[in-house]
Amino acid sequence: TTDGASSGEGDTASVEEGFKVGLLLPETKTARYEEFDKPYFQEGLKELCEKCELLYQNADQETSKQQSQAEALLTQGVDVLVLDAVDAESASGIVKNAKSQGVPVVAYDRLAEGGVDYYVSFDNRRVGEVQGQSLLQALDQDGGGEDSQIVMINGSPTDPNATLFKKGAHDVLDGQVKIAKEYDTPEWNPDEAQTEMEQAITAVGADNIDGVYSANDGMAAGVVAALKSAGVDELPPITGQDAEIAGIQRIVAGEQYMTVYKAIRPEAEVAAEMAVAAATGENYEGNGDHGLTKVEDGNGNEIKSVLIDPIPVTVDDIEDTVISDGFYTVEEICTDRYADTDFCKDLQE
Amino acid sequence: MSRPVLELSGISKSFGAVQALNQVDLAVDPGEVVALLGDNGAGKSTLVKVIAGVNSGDSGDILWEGKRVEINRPADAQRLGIATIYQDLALCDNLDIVANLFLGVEKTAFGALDEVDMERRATELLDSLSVKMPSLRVPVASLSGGQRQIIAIARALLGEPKVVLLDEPTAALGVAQTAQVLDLIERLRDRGLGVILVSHNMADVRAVADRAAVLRLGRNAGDFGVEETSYEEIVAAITGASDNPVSRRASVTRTEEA
Amino acid sequence: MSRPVLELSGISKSFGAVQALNQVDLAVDPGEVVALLGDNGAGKSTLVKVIAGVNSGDSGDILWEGKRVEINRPADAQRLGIATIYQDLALCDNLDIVANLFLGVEKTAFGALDEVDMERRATELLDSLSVKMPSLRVPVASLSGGQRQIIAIARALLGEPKVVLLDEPTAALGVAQTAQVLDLIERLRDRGLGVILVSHNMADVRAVADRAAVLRLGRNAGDFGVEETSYEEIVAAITGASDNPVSRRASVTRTEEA
Amino acid sequence: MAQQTPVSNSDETATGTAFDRDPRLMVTRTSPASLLAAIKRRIRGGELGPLPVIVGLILICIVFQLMHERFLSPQNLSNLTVQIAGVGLMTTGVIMVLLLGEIDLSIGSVAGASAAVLAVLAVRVGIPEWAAIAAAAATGLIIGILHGTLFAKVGVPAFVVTLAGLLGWQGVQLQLLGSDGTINISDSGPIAALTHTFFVPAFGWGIAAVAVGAFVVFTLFGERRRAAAGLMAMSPLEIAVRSIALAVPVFGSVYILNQYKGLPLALIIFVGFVVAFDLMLRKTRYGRMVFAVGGGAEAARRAGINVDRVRISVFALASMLSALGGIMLVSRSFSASLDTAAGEELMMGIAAAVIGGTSLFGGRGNAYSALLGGLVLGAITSGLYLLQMGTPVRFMITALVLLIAVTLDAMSRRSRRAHARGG
Amino acid sequence: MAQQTPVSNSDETATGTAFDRDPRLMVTRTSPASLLAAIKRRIRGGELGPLPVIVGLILICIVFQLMHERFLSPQNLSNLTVQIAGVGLMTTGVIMVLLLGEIDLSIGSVAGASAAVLAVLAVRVGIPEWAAIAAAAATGLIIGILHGTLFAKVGVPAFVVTLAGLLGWQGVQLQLLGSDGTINISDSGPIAALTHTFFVPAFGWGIAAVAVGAFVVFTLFGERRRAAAGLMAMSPLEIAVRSIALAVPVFGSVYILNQYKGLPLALIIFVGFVVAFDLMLRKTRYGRMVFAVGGGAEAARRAGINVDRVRISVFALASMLSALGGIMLVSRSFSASLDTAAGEELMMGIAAAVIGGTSLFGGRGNAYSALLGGLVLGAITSGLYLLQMGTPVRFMITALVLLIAVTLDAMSRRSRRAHARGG
Ligand SMILES: Nc1ncnc2c1ncn2[C@@H]1O[C@H](COP(=O)(O)OP(=O)(O)OP(=O)(O)O)[C@@H](O)[C@H]1O
Ligand SMILES: Nc1ncnc2c1ncn2[C@@H]1O[C@H](COP(=O)(O)OP(=O)(O)OP(=O)(O)O)[C@@H](O)[C@H]1O
Ligand SMILES: [Mg+2]
Ligand SMILES: [Mg+2]
Repeated sequence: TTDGASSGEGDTASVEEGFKVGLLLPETKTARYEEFDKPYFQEGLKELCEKCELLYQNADQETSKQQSQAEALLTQGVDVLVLDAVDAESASGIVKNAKSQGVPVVAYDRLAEGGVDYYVSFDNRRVGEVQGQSLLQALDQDGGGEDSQIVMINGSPTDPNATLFKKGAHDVLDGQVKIAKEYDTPEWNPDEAQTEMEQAITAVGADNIDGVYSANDGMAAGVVAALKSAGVDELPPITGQDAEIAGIQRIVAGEQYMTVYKAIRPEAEVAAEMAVAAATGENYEGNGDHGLTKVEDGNGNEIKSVLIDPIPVTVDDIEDTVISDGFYTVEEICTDRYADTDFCKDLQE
Repeated sequence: MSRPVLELSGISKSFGAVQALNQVDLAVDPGEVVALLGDNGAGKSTLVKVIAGVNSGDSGDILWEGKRVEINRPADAQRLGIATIYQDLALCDNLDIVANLFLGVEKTAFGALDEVDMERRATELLDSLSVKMPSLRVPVASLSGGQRQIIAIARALLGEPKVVLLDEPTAALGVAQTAQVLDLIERLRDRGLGVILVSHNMADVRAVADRAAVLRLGRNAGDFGVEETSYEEIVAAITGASDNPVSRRASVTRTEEA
Repeated sequence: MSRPVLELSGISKSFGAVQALNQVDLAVDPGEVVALLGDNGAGKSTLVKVIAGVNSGDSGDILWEGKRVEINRPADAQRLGIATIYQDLALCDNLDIVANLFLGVEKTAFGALDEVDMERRATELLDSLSVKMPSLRVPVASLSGGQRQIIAIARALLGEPKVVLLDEPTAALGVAQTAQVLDLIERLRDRGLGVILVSHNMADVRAVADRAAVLRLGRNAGDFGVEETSYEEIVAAITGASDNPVSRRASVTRTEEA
Repeated sequence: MAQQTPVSNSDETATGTAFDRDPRLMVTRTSPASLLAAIKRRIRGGELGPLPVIVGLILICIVFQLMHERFLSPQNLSNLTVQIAGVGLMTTGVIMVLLLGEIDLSIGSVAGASAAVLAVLAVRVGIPEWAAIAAAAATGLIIGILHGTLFAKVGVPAFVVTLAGLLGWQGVQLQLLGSDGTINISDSGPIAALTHTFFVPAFGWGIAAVAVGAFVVFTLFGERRRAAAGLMAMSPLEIAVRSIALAVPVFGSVYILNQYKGLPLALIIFVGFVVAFDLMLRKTRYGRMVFAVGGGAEAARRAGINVDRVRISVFALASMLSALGGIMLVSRSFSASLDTAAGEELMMGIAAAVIGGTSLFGGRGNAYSALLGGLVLGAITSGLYLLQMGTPVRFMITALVLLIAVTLDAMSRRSRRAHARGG
Repeated sequence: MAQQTPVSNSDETATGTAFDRDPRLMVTRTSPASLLAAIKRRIRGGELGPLPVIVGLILICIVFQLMHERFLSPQNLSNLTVQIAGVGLMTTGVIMVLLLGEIDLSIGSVAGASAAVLAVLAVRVGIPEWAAIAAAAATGLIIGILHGTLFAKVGVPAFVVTLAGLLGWQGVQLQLLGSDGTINISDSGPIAALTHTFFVPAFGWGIAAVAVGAFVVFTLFGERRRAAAGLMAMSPLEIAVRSIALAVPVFGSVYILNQYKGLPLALIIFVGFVVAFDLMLRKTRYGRMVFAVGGGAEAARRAGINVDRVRISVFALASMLSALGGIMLVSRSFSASLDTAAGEELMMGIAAAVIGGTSLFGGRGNAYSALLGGLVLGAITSGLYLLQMGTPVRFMITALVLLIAVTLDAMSRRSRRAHARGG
């Protein structure tokens, strides 16, 4: 390297002088990254290291773009890279490039290969399990058993995480219920999900569907619309994920049964801690709430990891989770349309 | 002498490095047929397009019935009363004959196109030009060169123009159709219209034109009364030399020609 | 009499509902200029395109030097030695003059185009046709109608054809260029080539053609020796009636014509 | 029913007038035999019109019905008509642009951006829903005027303008929906009503009767006038055949849809736009100008047509229709999201136009392509989902159908194309 | 350096021979003054060639350098040249298709499918990497032949063929990579070497010297021959000016790149292909045929050119170049995944061609567009990443630059377009 005042072949940075942290997030289509991950990470970083500078890029779900962004960050001389890989395996190129320049890498949310230093995430397979368990619970309440029929609307066939959610859900659901129809939805597209659901209803009959597994909240919107259009007044339990505001509102209105809330703040904070530790050459040993485990990546490297449990949210849990965490305020949820739901009436009294 | 209905003075036009027109003057009176002559590439079509508003000139004045006018678009020329038949025919290949004839001046009834009326009028018009068309409803792309030319001629006569510009109208026409078009030009003249006729066919020019304006390499190169001037003189003005391929050929083949 | 170099018999061709050619026969000897005459839409260009391989006929035989041949693509005709000048000129508008002239028969040296040689030969060729071009390196899109026509004519003469088909080659040409082309046709005939000339200009036809074959509505309508036949007879064959616009016009304007 | 272009009327008017017509052309059409002969000639000449697509559609339906017994159930057909309405409106817009010989790559992004405007205004700002609908449509219109102006006045190729639009308006969509990502709309307001209203059976029958009746009356009247003017007119036999060819599918659809929830408002809106655009294209001066500009812009200019204005208006209409399509998508799913119209909509919209028979090279096509092409693609999607086929399979089958449809069209037109220009 | 089409040589040969030239045209070019005059006339006449793009590129670099001091650092420029190589090869292919007056929408999917073939063969099947590279390139070639045949022989519009390809080959990519989605390749084999090899300084200097030397020698020799044949030739002054105009950027780049890791192999491959295709297009019969078919397919056919063969070969080359682009993408990221080349690559490839000055309407353009357009887009992307702009902003700025580039081009060409056809 030629001009690399702060970029560090070996020389460790210090919290006192501050240093540069690069954050690479994968996409903009899901609300969480720009809305929560980035600001939470930034807050976490500021707390640990006031003088540190955050450099941030978002790759729009394209691996080659992420690679270019990583190169740009390295050119700017970051001292540590926090990488939420678009594609965990392809990311090994980025990791190797960073390592060759002496920059440590923290894998965020997805375990990038190539030997990263730390990894923090939710357990994605666990997300599918949580969704499946909630759905089973709801079905039991409705008195269904092994002869309950459900429809599964999975995420994008090109998204590796979607595969994990799907696997997790199948682990729980297989054998417990009958899966009448199952679809992979290109690009997680809600309109597509709606058409899939409509066709499932036509094929199976609306009355014969006791529950719907929807991999995220966006597609759950399509599922709800399809059921309503088919004239179903008593909606069967429908799952979701991400705790989107629109999803929470549907739960409040009784249209969707649950969503999965991934407490992003702790994840981001842990990532910030890991990043500071890696940049300053210290050893991260976990914090009080979240213990350190080891996870093996695709190449057989043992990575020091923190795995955070995803939390299922039904109408009963909203107050204790998303609202108490400051994820959403009551006002944001209880807009005019939802003001006369039981949930909102209770809270606003 | 009557006042010219159209008068051009000092028209220049260049395309990149080529000066296609250089200070050209031209006038046409009502009831007069002016032949615009010149070698290939002399600038005749360019001049016609400047008058018709297809290209506007770089400099120079256009006087219409004595008043200065700006012609920047074909619609401007049409509004003044200039009808033009272009050398490259300018038909819409995908439309049928009727649609091409009435393009831009469609007849309507209650807001909708009045196909019946248009088809009737098209039939009348083409009948008067003695050309055989397979059907009025075929796309003009499938017509022969001469058939296309006749449509273009018929098109220009639909309105009530005061000046008609004809850029080699008979080039693709058969003998019968040529005779019809020459008749037509005479009828236009008799109705008091000004006509500018571009043609390479001296026989046609001598048959209908009153005056011949010659362009050479983009400049005026003479203005002759057709009656008073001999064939050789005009050819010499066009080619710029009295010793030219035409005279050479004529002297060789004089005996052979009928 | 020498054996015809090209002989057509019973050629038919229809486009959808239009029977453009119906059992047409035609023959041309080496060293003979055959004029192909007919009204607009008579099927002349269609016949030329059938011979040139642009469209193939629906039925009928083509004999080349006495042997039956199939002409399905333009390349087939070229291989036989048929050079064609089309009425719609068929130039590539984006290429320059030299590139158009040598299209398909480019000169190469060591695998690369030999621009120097091509440009030199193009210069020579165009010099002999007395037309002024702005430059040999402008795209032909910017040329005048006559300039384009000359390029197309020059193109066809580059190879060593045995039969040349000319579809209204002089329609857009000035008097000097027309004279040159007529000279050229005579030179071709003198070199022993067969020439088929489509033209509406009776003066040109009478000047260079030996024989005139007439088409009417897609059928043969007579074959005349040009020397022995009067202008009126040929026109009557073309239009299908002795009372036609040409004769009517002639009788009215006889006194006016020079 | 559908006519390819203003010229395809061909034989109707070919003989029987005083016009000096080519004696080589023999066409009469007054007896059943001559009618058949004319149809045969058309088929041989490659002028098949919408026939291959209709046959294809029927085949597709038969195949899927054999594979899944619910495919032709009233419920599925009812869903199908609502599913295709949104993209169908976008296709109608694309057809206008294709007729000009241009392409619009921005339809998806424009639909998405307009959907975002709709949701933000109706929910976040809280203006009445009908006003939000109007504002979203106006957004499309303004975007289209912008595209058209850049293309017509500045001279940027339409491909580039709309490629830039594809990027730019998606940016706007992201920006507007911003952090939430998805906005739910009321499931009982005017927006939702667009795709969730179904009419009582009587109303459906009434609309069908009016439509068919209007066709018969206008055709009879028009042909009477032709005959009076001494022009070749359709025989009563032919009018009867055409009327029946229209009446059967119209009354048939109403009958089937009435068995489920009734005629969907979404279908009426979609078909209404298609019919309106068809009449506009074939029967008005404006439509004639669109075809003229598509067939030869320079020729149209020389005929005194304001080519720039035609181009701008066509892009404006196209983007407005995209916006309407976006509104229908929002209505169907009760929500506007970052994904609204961001996926296959662009590709499917263009593919539907092409399958329906609209040329990519300008000046040839018709508004009915939107309906026919939309039905073909909708039927495929619907059937494959019933059969639970995966995405790769669906992509490949869609690609295949697209190819087959266009290959048929290309081959039937082969002879005509080869020697396009006479002379 | 870059020449628009075979015609843009215009004035070089305008006077000075025996040819009976139009006296209205006054061009000489032997003194510095007349050289300047000729340049001025070109600018006024709108024949700017690559000048606006080059000026634009320089402006972009200046702006970004002012906003971020590392923009022009050797490290960033080195990264930039490697980043653009993959899409650049795809652009080179698109340019060939655009010259034909057609479009290829499948380049991204073909690159993706070939990348999948590469990875599957090299890793799962385990054949040697160089053989896998050859197989992947062959895959592209075969796909292109298929596309070309459907287009040329069957007559399906290229837009539709490649739209179907866009869908279909993506399906193949999904199928091949299967459920795992990603295959990592070795980071030390021949595939990885393609983008991770850098040459020692001396080698870079050597290559630059050879390139510039060859240009000077061939130009001198060619002009000597022209003069000998009595044709207008470039003056020694002009040859000198042109040589310097080539030498400065070539030696400059080598100097800068040598300060980081040295000349990247990826850049040599990319520039090598561009130069080879440029020579092929301008100097061989095949290239002339491509231009002819693009300018008027019917005219080319009548001239005896086998139009079908030209079309098929162009589509084959284009898909092969796409496959090579895909290989470079795999090499850069050490892996083939489901989204290799599935994103903006298609759009950026076409946009680069257009920005570089290749027309969308056929018959006008040059291979250097790939380099120039790629550099412009690459510089913008790289700069915006350095400045950490968000996605919406990046989309909008890219759209804007695309528009500006093409607007400039359109406006400068305005007068020429308006009356395209003389007569
Ligand atoms: N659009 C254009 N771009 C560049 N040059 C042009 C253009 N149009 C015409 N020219 C040039 O201007 C000159 C005059 O052309 P014009 O078409 O007016 O000739 P013309 O007198 O009509 O010839 P012809 O009798 O052959 O039709 C020619 O040298 C031609 O090359
Ligand atoms: N591609 C085509 N499709 C349909 N009809 C065609 C086609 N080409 C020619 N025709 C028809 O065939 C007939 C003969 O046309 P052709 O071009 O051969 O006439 P021509 O004798 O060359 O006339 P002209 O002297 O006007 O050039 C015309 O009625 C024309 O409409
Ligand atoms: Mg002219
Ligand atoms: Mg002809």
